[in-house]
Amino acid sequence: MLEMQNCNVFYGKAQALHDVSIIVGDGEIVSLIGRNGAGKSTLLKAIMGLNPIKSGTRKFEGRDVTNATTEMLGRSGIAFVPEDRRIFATLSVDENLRIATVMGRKGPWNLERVYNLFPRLKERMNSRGDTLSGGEQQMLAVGRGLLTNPKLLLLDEPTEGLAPLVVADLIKAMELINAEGVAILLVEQNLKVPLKLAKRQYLIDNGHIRWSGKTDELLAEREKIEALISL
Amino acid sequence: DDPDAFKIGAVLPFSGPYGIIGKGMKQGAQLAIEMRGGTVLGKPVEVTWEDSETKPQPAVQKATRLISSGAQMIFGAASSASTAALQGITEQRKIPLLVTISADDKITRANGYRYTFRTSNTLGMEIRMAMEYTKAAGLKKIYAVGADYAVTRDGLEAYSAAAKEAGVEIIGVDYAPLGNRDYSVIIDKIAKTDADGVVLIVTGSDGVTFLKQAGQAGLGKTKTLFGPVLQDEVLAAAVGPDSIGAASGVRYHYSFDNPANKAFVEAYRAKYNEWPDSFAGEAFDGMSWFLDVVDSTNSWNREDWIKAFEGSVRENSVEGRKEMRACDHQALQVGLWGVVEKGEAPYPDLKMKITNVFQPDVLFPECAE
Amino acid sequence: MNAQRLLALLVAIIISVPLLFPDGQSVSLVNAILIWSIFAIGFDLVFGVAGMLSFGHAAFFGVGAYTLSLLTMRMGWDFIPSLGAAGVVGGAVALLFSYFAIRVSGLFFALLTLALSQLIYIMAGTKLRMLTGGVDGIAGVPRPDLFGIDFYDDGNYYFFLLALFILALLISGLIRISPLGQALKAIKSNEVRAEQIGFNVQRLQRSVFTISGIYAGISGGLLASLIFYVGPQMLHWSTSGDIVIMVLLGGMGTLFGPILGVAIFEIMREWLSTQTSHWYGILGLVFIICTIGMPKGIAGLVTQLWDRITPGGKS
Amino acid sequence: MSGAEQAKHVLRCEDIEVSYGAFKAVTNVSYEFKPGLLYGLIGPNGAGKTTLMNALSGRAQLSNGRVFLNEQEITKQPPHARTWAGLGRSFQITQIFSEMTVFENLRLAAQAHHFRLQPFWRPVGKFREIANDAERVLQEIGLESFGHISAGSLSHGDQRALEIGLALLSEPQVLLLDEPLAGVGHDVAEKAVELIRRVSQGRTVLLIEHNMDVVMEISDEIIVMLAGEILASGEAETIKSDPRVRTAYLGEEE
Amino acid sequence: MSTIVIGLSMGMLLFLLAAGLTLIFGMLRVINFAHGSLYMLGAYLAFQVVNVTGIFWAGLIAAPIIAAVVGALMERIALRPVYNRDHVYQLLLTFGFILVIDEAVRILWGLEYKQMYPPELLSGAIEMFGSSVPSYRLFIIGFGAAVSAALFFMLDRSRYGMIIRAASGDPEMVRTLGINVSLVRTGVFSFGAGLAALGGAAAGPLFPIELGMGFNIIIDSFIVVIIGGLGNIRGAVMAALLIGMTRALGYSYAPSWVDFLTFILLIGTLILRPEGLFSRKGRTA
Ligand SMILES: Nc1ncnc2c1ncn2[C@@H]1O[C@H](COP(=O)(O)OP(=O)(O)OP(=O)(O)O)[C@@H](O)[C@H]1O
Ligand SMILES: Nc1ncnc2c1ncn2[C@@H]1O[C@H](COP(=O)(O)OP(=O)(O)OP(=O)(O)O)[C@@H](O)[C@H]1O
Ligand SMILES: [Mg+2]
Ligand SMILES: [Mg+2]
Repeated sequence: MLEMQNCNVFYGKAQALHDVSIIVGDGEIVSLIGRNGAGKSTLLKAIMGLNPIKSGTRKFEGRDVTNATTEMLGRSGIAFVPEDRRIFATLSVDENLRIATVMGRKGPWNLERVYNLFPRLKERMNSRGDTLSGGEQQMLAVGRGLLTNPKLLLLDEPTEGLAPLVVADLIKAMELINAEGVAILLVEQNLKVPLKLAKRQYLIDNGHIRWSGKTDELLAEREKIEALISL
Repeated sequence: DDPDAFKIGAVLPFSGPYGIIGKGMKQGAQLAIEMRGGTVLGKPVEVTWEDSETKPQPAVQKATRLISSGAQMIFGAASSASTAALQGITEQRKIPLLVTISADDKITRANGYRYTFRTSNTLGMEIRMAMEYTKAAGLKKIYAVGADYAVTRDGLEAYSAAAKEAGVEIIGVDYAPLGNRDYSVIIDKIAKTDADGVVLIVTGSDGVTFLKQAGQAGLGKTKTLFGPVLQDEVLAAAVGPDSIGAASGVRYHYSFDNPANKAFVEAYRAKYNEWPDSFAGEAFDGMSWFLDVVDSTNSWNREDWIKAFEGSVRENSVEGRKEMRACDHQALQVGLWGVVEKGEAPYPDLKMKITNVFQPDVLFPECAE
Repeated sequence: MNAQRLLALLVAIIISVPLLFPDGQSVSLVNAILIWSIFAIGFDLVFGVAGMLSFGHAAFFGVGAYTLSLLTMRMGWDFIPSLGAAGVVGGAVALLFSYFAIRVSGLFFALLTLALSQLIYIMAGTKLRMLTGGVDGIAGVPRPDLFGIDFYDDGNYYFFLLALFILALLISGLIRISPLGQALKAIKSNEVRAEQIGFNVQRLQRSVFTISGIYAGISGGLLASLIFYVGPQMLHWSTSGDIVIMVLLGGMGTLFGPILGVAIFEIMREWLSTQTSHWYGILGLVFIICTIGMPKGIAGLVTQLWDRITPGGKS
Repeated sequence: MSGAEQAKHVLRCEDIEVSYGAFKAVTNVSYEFKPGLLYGLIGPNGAGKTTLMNALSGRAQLSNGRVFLNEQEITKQPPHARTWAGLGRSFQITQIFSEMTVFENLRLAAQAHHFRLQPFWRPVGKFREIANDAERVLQEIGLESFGHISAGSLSHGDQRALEIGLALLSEPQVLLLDEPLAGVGHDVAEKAVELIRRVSQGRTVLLIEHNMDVVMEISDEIIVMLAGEILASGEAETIKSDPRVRTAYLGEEE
Repeated sequence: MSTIVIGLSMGMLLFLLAAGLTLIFGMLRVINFAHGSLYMLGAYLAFQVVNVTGIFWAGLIAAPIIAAVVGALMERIALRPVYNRDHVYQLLLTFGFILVIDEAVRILWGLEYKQMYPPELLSGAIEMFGSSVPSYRLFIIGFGAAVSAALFFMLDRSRYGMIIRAASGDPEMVRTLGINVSLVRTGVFSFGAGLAALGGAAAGPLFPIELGMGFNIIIDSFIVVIIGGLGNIRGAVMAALLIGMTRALGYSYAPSWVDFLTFILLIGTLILRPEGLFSRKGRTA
């Protein structure tokens, strides 16, 4: 589904990603873990075309899309849920969701289903985006991502600020959408979630991929790996 | 102390919306110099043109520069504010300032500015013309509209006082902000009165706006619209046919019948292929006069020029006889009054017809503070 | 630090031109630059440091000019106390404005200050004409009369202005690195956080607005005496616009940038306008190109170039 | 109020109500916070936790009710005055000075705390205590190697750490922390919990957090909000077993 | 009574002047100081087209179209590189536009005033409440109402409006949804420029067409936009009518205080409703 190869990304002169390669297979949930400032968000943004890739390639569904713009990637089926939520402040909750459907990709997600997943959003339907509480904004960001009916979902700390009950619902929802064939690349600080959901893990530190492998292997080798990336 | 050229510093608006004034004045003054062979006191005349931007600060700054590079006189400034600012510096540096357009009465006041000379009209004389016209046209009830600033307020007050004396009734007065954008409410108000005349003490675009909007409401059909500086051919063209019948003081007009004017108009048309507007005519007249005076002194001492200019009489100006009053350096002259009418080629589509010529004795009061 | 010194050097060169070429032309130009620079330095405290876009500074500038003119011409005050009064009145009007305007922020602040200053403009031009001379203003504003020096000579007046300019620059430099300056930067960056760590946002904003009003009042008084004239044009919002443009052109938020902006603006006005009557259009093109090509104004460009030619040095 | 009662609580709110249009984000909340205790504030998303904190710190307008700090009414006081009176806070949605370096961020907070009217002719760099305090907190939040980096280019988690640092520097008597651990990495989180525990010594802390392990572990008392009102409050064990809390917030398995 | 009709027409005219500004302001967060110049350009273009074709309506349609092309070019060439910068730099940029456009108009059309008249159909006046109200004024009322309704539906009710509003806050995020933001931006700016020119063309028969005509309307337009709330079409209409009425009443009782009143109205509004009369505020923490 997605294949990033030897990607190098810079902020000004500072290099944030070094020769990073990762693969997300069809219908797979993969997670990316690492400590603060390791480069996780940078990588997600690079995949989405929000950070320019200085060298390296990006392939999506077998096609080379290294030079594709963000909107082309969005249209071809990648959705991005950013860590800082980035709700459209002046749009209502409902509009924040509907705008994701403008490009009209077909799929199982529609407004109703998102409202069912997050009933709280339905209650706040007509409120402006920037009046929501932190957790409500997080739900909205996830809902907006889902509504584009993506083939690949990039989730950057989607459970941040969510109440435990909602987290549980979200995990169930992720399992479900994965079952519907959507691949997920997940970044999480709360390690319980990726360890539960993802079959494969990438460990990133200081802009380098230090380790990758199955979740069971990670659990087995935990100590060694913790030393490696000082988790 | 014989410099190799007679240097004139001209500070006029060239950029922005007032560029049209600068253009006319430049063309008129250039022709004045050309028609005298380009020399004065036996030396070539050299003019440096500077853009005043119609703002006081650049005007003064540029005048300062011109003076320090040897200008013998300063010519210009269009807006009264810039002229007032230039008067400060020319008095300071003892350099003659020739004014041919600003009309504010304060520019030439008794025992005021020693180095300033104005050869053109004052607003005061134009207001008096408007009063004379009111009487001549037999208007009995007048509605007055003025721009809300000092000069026009004073003018309108003077007009009202004169009206009282002449038995003309002022049935309403409105002051609208300068640069006003919409007169429709005032026009509507006036239409509902039984005034037979509307005096408009506004200038430039304000007059255009009023006449355009009055035309659409049909105000001109029942009331005579007139004002001291309401219309000239440039402004009439901006209003269009609705300006026909509007009466106004005229600073200068190419149709004025005298040999000097005929010669000027001919030369002007030959050179620029257009009719001289009032900016050009007044600039031509002032510049010619001033240089003639300088020549007559045969001296490079500026004080001599000042003395010679005071009381100088010019019998053959393009507007007839002019006399530079010694007490306030204001040129006494006739006043022209005209009405907008349809023109035929070679004249513009809308032209001013001179209907009255008022004599200086009714237009200029005694020289007083 | 190096680039900073380079900028200081540039400024020093510009303002010392009259010392090197003491002819009347450059002196009058530099005098205007010095006066507008005082205005710009003060304005940037509000605009560049505190991040408040004011479109009302023309009011303080003009009110200062009128104060000086009226006190010297009508009340017979000496020049120096009148100049002081110009500063005080400029500051007082600024303080008064701030009570209305600081309640709102961003563009609303810009528009509110503009509206307040336009009120003063309208008053000065029409309703207060007995005092202000209306639209035609007041001509004949005097210059100082000190130590028997003839300040009507631009060359001598230059030294008077230079002294005030240096003083203004020093004070502004101190304010920038002082606790007050730092607090203002914090407010500009994040008002919510600044308030929460305990800065009295409104009071700090009011203080800097008043200080910059004093700068504006003094420079307005000086300009009136430079051109012997004061008129309502100085109060018009386009004067506020001019100062914003100059500061942006030079580099907002820097100590020397605004001065460079003023210098470039005035030099262009003097030089370009003698070259062509289409100079407004060319100036416009220059502004457009500067905005696109110089994200941080002239000061930013100089710093950037300096850093490039001296790769070792840190800025 | 008698002297004996005064010592019992530092912060007290009475019948607080915050409404936005017809919507009441907080209603009917009265609570007394005792000195030296750590309070955990939990509740579903949108329950009004942050709004309550806003009401206490002066960021939200009260449509009803009063707030007292040390028995002084502070209901009408603006946020900065409350900070001076000893009420500091962190924000759920990060509020830092993005254009400034991390060190400058902290120095500003220290500056605001130390001097209210510093002489303006002395460069701020010359005040020793300010720099020392900033330096100390920089270490505490583990950003010592980022001191000269502009705060806006920190990663999300590091920004969250800075957010805590800024709140700490005002050395408040009452510290309000709004989800300080959200987004903070696993390793740092442990340190941060330690930090919170340490700073809570001798002061009152109100902590909003969705990480139940942490809340249950370090809180002396837990307050549960639901739909703008206080649903329950008490010790961790009682709260955990409260069925209303389980259905509304915690969920069944734990 | 006729004062009310005139006030209505003044208000609608103000709205037409300000519509393009509020669009660009609200949607792109761009402070377009060159709005007045585009307005002037519109008037000159309309004059030119009417002069050649002799048909008023041709001018009213062609001027906005040409100005929209100019606007698109301005956006592509100059505005695009500065979106990510502090908004105040747009002041310098659009101030540059003012000078360039004004100069271009001066070169193309010279210094003289130009004129335009209402079309034959609308050149008369209609007797109404004892006054004769020019038919063109009545047309302005209807036309303004139509434009405002169209804009309202476009911005507040259609998906384009939603996208535009979203992009004004966070263009990158809109991009991730697969939407081409730069196209949207060019479209909005160009549309706003066209609206400015439409205002100019519609105002042509009422005011002198001259260099500098744009300068005078800028402040008026800003007042409408701010009182109405940034980018709020309904608010802009209300604000324009409010100012129009205030002015009309002012002219009938105390004309010399009209400007004063307008600013007092503005200051009062901003003090009572700091974010404009018709806008809502988000939370800060
Ligand atoms: N300025 C405002 N305007 C309108 N509604 C608001 C405003 N601020 C908050 N609200 C609403 O009040 C409710 C409570 O918000 P609050 O931020 O206090 O929730 P919270 O308990 O902190 O939730 P979370 O755990 O998600 O942070 C939310 O539904 C929110 O939408
Ligand atoms: N806009 C930026 N400019 C400069 N440097 C940046 C920028 N954004 C991130 N960085 C730097 O890049 C590195 C990686 O940051 P990134 O946001 O990818 O971390 P992360 O792994 O997502 O961390 P977190 O868990 O805290 O979100 C960090 O050192 C950070 O300081
Ligand atoms: Mg991250
Ligand atoms: Mg919250």
